[in-house]
Amino acid sequence: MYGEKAVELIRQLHRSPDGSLPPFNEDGIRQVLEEMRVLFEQNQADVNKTVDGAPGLFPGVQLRHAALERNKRCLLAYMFNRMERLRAMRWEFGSVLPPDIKYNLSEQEIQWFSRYNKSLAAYMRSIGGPSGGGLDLTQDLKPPKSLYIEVRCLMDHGEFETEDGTILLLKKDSQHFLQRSQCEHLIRQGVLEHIL
Amino acid sequence: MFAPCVKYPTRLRENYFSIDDILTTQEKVPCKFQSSVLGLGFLDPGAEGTDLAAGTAMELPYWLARALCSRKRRIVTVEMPKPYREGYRQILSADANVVDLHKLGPYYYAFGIYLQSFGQPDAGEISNTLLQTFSTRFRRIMDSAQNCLNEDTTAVTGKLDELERVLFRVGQEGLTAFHCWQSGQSAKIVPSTMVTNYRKRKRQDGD
Amino acid sequence: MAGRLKSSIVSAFKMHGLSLRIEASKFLVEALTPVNEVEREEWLDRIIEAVQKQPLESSMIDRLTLEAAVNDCVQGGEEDSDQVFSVIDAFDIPKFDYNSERKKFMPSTAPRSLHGQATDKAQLFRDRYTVLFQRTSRHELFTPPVMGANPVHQTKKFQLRPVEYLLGSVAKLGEIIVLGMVTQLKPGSYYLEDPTGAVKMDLSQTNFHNGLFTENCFVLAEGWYEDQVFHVTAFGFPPPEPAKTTRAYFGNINFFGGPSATCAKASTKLRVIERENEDAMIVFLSDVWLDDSKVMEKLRVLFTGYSEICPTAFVLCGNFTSSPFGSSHIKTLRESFRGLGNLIAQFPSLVESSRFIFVPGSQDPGPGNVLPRPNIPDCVTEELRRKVPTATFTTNPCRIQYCTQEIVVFREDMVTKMCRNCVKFPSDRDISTHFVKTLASQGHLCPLPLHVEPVYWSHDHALRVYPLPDVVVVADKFDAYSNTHVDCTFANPGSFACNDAVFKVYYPATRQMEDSQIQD
Amino acid sequence: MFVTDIRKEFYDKVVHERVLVLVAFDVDALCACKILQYLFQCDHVQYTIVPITGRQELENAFLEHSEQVKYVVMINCGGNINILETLQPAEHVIFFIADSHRPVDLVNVYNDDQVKLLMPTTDDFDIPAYDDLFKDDESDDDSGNESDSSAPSGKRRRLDEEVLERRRERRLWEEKRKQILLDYEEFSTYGTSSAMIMFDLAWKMSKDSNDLLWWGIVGLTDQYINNRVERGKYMTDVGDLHKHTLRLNHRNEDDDNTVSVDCMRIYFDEELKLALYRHWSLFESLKHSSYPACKFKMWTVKGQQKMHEFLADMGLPLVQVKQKFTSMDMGLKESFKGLFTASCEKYGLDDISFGSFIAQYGYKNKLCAADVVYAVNGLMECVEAEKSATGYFLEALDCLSRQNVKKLLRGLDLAKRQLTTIMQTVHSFIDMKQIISAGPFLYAYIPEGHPDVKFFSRPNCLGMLAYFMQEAYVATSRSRRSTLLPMVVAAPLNAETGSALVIGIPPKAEESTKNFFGRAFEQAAIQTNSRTLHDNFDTSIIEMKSEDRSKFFDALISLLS
Amino acid sequence: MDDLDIEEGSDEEVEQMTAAEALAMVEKAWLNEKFSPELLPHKQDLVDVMLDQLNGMQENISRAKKGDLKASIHKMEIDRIRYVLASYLRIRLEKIEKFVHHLLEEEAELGEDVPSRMSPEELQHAKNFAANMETLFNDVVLRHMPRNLKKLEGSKVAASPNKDSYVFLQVQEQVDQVMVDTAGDQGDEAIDLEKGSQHIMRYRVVAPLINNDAVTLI
Repeated sequence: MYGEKAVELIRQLHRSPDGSLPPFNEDGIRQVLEEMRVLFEQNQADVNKTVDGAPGLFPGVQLRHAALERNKRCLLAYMFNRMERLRAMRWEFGSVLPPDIKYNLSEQEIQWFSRYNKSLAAYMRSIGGPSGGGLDLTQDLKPPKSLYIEVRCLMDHGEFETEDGTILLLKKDSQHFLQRSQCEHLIRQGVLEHIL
Repeated sequence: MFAPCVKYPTRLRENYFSIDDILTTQEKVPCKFQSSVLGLGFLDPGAEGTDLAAGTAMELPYWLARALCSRKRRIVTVEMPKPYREGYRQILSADANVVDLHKLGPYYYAFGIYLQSFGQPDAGEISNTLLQTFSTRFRRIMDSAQNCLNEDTTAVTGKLDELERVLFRVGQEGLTAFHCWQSGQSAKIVPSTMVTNYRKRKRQDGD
Repeated sequence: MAGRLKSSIVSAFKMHGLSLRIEASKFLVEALTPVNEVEREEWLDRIIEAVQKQPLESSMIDRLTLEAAVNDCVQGGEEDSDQVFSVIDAFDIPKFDYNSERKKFMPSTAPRSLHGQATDKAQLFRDRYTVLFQRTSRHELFTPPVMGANPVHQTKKFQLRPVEYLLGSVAKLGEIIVLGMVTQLKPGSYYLEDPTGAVKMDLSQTNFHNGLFTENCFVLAEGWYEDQVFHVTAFGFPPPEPAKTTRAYFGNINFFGGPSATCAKASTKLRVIERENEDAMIVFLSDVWLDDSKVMEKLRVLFTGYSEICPTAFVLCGNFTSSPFGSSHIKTLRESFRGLGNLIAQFPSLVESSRFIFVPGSQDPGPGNVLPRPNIPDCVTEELRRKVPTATFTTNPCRIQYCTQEIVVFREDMVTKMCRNCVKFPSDRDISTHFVKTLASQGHLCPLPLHVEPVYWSHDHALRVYPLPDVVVVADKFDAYSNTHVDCTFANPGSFACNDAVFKVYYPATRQMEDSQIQD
Repeated sequence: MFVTDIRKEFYDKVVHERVLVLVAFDVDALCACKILQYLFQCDHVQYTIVPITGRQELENAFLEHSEQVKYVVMINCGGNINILETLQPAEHVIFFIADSHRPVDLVNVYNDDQVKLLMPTTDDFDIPAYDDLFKDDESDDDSGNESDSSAPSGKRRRLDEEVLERRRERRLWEEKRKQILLDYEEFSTYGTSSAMIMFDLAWKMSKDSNDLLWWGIVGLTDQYINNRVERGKYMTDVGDLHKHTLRLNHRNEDDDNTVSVDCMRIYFDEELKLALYRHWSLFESLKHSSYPACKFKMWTVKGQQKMHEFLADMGLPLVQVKQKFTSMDMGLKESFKGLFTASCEKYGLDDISFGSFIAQYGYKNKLCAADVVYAVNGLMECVEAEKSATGYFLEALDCLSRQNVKKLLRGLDLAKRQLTTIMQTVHSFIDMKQIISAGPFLYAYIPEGHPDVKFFSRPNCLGMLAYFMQEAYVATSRSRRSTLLPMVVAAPLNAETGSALVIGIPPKAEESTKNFFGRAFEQAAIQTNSRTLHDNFDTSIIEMKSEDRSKFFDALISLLS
Repeated sequence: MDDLDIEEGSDEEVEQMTAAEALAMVEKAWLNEKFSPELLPHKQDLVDVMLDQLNGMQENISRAKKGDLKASIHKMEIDRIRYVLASYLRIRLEKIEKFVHHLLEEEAELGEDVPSRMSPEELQHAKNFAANMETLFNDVVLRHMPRNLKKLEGSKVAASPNKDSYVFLQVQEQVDQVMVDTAGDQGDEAIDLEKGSQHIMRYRVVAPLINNDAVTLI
């Protein structure tokens, strides 16, 4: 039946767990587009024939048209949902994606990502007017319970400088008592573990 | 934070990009062609000849059936799929809890609602069945969601339709959140879920 | 003060989801302190942008990455000359492997040595195959058929079969197409080989499409398979692919090599420069026998002619002596180059503003006759290089990037060699077209058996012409020609020494290849 | 120098600074660290904690973190080595050392500006007088003269009386000094638990609470369980903590069920020398605790019978004894302790019990200090591959805080496995007669190959084994002399590098914990130039190349006999 | 936190308010935003005021000597405010990106004088977002589609907030005669909202009341 290939794309996404992106299915998309091309041509032909008075072609046209719309919807949905996950990744991984995730993206998606990242940065910097210096919205995800928190280093991360200029060495299995706002993003990225 | 969830519900009208909606509308509806369709014979594996003859009966995905059967034009006529017919309706009304809804259709409710749009005579009953089935099963679902913390729930969820699964998950999340709060863990800043999952996957690939 | 600057820098990076290592932030503070408040912002933005262009492993930016980024910006400031024109040595050409499940080219991680192992040899052909296979299977002829498309509208579709599919079947198979390499496992009898196996071919009633079907070239063979033999009805080349298409698939990876991280085509800046100087030109000469007084005379005429409007570059291909070898070879060569040096030195304008690029020929001094051939030893050429600082002695083949254009230069008498190794010599005489078609569709400069034209196994990629460059110059003693095929201009300047001083001039702005000659 | 007012001279100094805390691998240190963390967190003192296994790591860690830190706290490490010499710190760096290892390095003692020792003045250090150790300037220029005279170029110079006189004096002084040092450093032993010191600090700052007290208690108990302090010293400290217990718990003495289940109650109680019996079965516990096991000679058939009749005499049916203690009959559980002690006396297990503490929080969590020690140690010295040594150190650190009961339970299981392995090893060694009396000391070598030997690659566990073995040997051997023999146990440390871990413990008879092996090992190593590594802060524990073992021990024997 | 008066007056009438009041208002705005299904009108001036506050406090602290207890209290305060602001803007951003087409259409419809729901910066980001999305779709699929399908019909794809979802609310000022349609069956009925009382209602019904601060969502 028409639209099968298109839905297959959607199923692919549906199967893959959240936060993961399956490799960008270029072939799949091309095949769907090809199907659309054919459908369209055939409809054009039939329409012309009908204009010339050939009877009974309408149902076919109707059917193909539905198929065209369907395919379009699936393709866009495929793109959109991938984009959504990509967007989420900006907030979860930060602006630099792990290489093997990046490999699964199409060139255009990579471009989209960097554009999104750019626009987001521009917005965040604009907050509070030019003098304000902006506000990083990817931080402060939880209401602060305390000013300082205890964190444990899960991997060697090298030297780390806090805003007040103190430098400390984040070495695996060392444990630190730091200002929450300083290390939140490192916790998010799994470099540090918050110890309660 | 941007994880897909039931936050900021979109209007009930179908969402163009929604994967679930697309898959729902892919469910099959038994149809019968009223007028013959030229040159599309191949769509029906059973049929020989280049055309789909009038009177051909075949299952079409909802999206197609809908396009071919509406007030204005009736290229096909539709029947209700089995799981929504009298027989199943009775089973459901007998004891909805025991039924494996997922078998009847992964999107049983959503699809059922769509089927209304054909304005079939028994549309009314169907909607009632859906309503009752849901309300009877709902309590059970929430109950089980609240009472099985970190244990294998596949047995339970296996029998649920996608909508119910979402609800179940919500219930579970609520529960775990509560436990976190109880054990004072809620204040803990956790690594982003994607990062953790990503690491997990990597480790699996590793060994 | 510095403190404020620093915090502003750090926060700016933070907004882009980046954080700086200590040395990095120190470096940037130093770099930006002299700059005044207003410009600072812009600089910061540009630098961050540049940083994100770098290949980043993590959001932690270390000093090196940052420095690289800053340099990019600075160069972005004044026209970066080194990126406008660069000569790429064959041994510096990046290698990319095709990763079939991701459907992408990935930079090769394998170490490369001159004298590779046997595995490298096998790899060499496998690489050539995979590159061609992905290209072919993407071609519309082979994309799986669309349902319901009725034959009338539908262009005929084919399905590629691996060799094992044939070997696996006992029954007769008709109407099959295989992409494979032509080999002669037993003398006289040709086989078709691909990674899955090899099958004997019967070429008796084969009709050959255009091209020079040499041994070890890759072909699309169509025919039927019966009792262990593949009866080929049609023999064709895998359809070539215009560079545009290739790039559409793989984005701006810089396959070609050279300074810039992304493919030069992507740079609008370079495109502008390219368009602006219309009279930029590159002069190609081959068989420049410096020990031949006539040649030297002609060169003088040539240089005099060009000393008014200096070309961007002269590309001089070997051999640089009329009579090869002999005990005195090196000596003569050294003197000849000295001579040439003196000659050029008489045209200060040229020395000033033209580049001289020397591509060795098969008989110029160098290790054996293996490709890629390293540049002529410095000891021979130093005097010339002293007189003409813009002289570059490079490898054969070599690559030249001018603005957005990619030019491959290869000095080898390919046509004859290919013809000699043809499975079947084409009926019509328009050899150059056949030759050009062959190279384009093989995506390789030298589709010949290794025993005919040895290649350093682990440097075979240096001979790839995929994606197709803008210009391929195959300097050959065979008659000059220039011939554009799938948006790629193939040209042969012809022998300057033998064919009374013919040569070619290329105008990048108009993409014209022009025949020239010096009458006596 | 010794700090007299720990609060003023230590805490108030660091309270607005970043502090580097170096913590050794023992339970006492962990507890001390816990208390300190709590205090620091109250006052927003930013700190960095780094686990330290030995001298080498101490140096590395300091090197790595040294820039940017001005204040370094060392817990159960660094006291008995010359810090300034080994670490070469910058002038502004100040070390605060809370270390129970003795003897304290004398340079540390007499350095006034960079090294501050956090040790109770009540401990008897018998530090030699300054003048006996360091001579003032004039002696230096004198030595200067000496060097002159010895210089060949030096013009001929009449050595008159006084010079000779001074030299003799000096020589005498030198000898005296040597002797003093020898005496001072002869024995290695332990002083007051660091955890107690930290608790004391918390109390002085009136920040003390049951949690902190509990950590103090556990720290102390660790010392006792691992034979680091004599009973006497232990009892006095216990008495100390008992006061605090009363002070902090009197409120809910009367009606404990009115207070919320979540808050913690601690009370003093006579504790039996039965390891983990509350979390095990009585039977298992009896088998695995060195004291009763050795009393009964559990590894002999007679011993088994003896124990059975002992149990019978107590009126405990075997089924009850063999099932988990928690699921024993209520009645029995109640009366158990009384019965047990009673029949213990009858069977000559007279000091089966010792004064200790029990903590209770929540409904189910009732823990005695000793068991916690076992658990924490079990976790800290876990040999499973899933985590690194430091990883388990942190696990152990976690399991001390109340919300991580789960981890503590895991610790209990690990502890059981440790004890089981120890017990089995002891039994087989006794049966096989593999504990040799090498003349001046008892000696056992744990051979390679057995999967469980990896347990003994950890110092504390090896220590427990050593004491168990010694006790068992003494119990079996007829000769009186055996009680007077110290013991040395060696176990494979790392198969790849072919290294072994060696520990020496004082004789059974010795009431004191004084241990002379540190010195002995050193000399033996030097004489035979064996490849040894004196990395552990306890000098009586060393690493060595397995090949060098035999020659090393020959030397050791001749040295000690 | 120290009471410094702040001139507030980008749009509405110039009013004096203390930092404390400002914070209170931000927190209210935050809760409303958090619980309303649709994007509420932006409170940019408030945000700006608060951010100035933060920077000011930062300054003070950096001047304060270390170990000063007041400093750490202020720091804590800063963290709290920053959290509220970040969370508030984050939620808005999330809605903006989710309903981007819908919002931009709305934007296009409303006239000059009507203030936008979004702050200029938000609007800019929204536009970028939409444009960026379109480029992606175009480059990959739309471009290659048959003529009559090349367009991305915003109206068709736009996701829009569900104003019929139910919300908890607390009444700040007495409101009488609020029309509530009880799910169709027996027509509408009017109810009075007593000050301080709490209700669960369809969002659609109370939406206007939120904008004039008559009720707050909880």
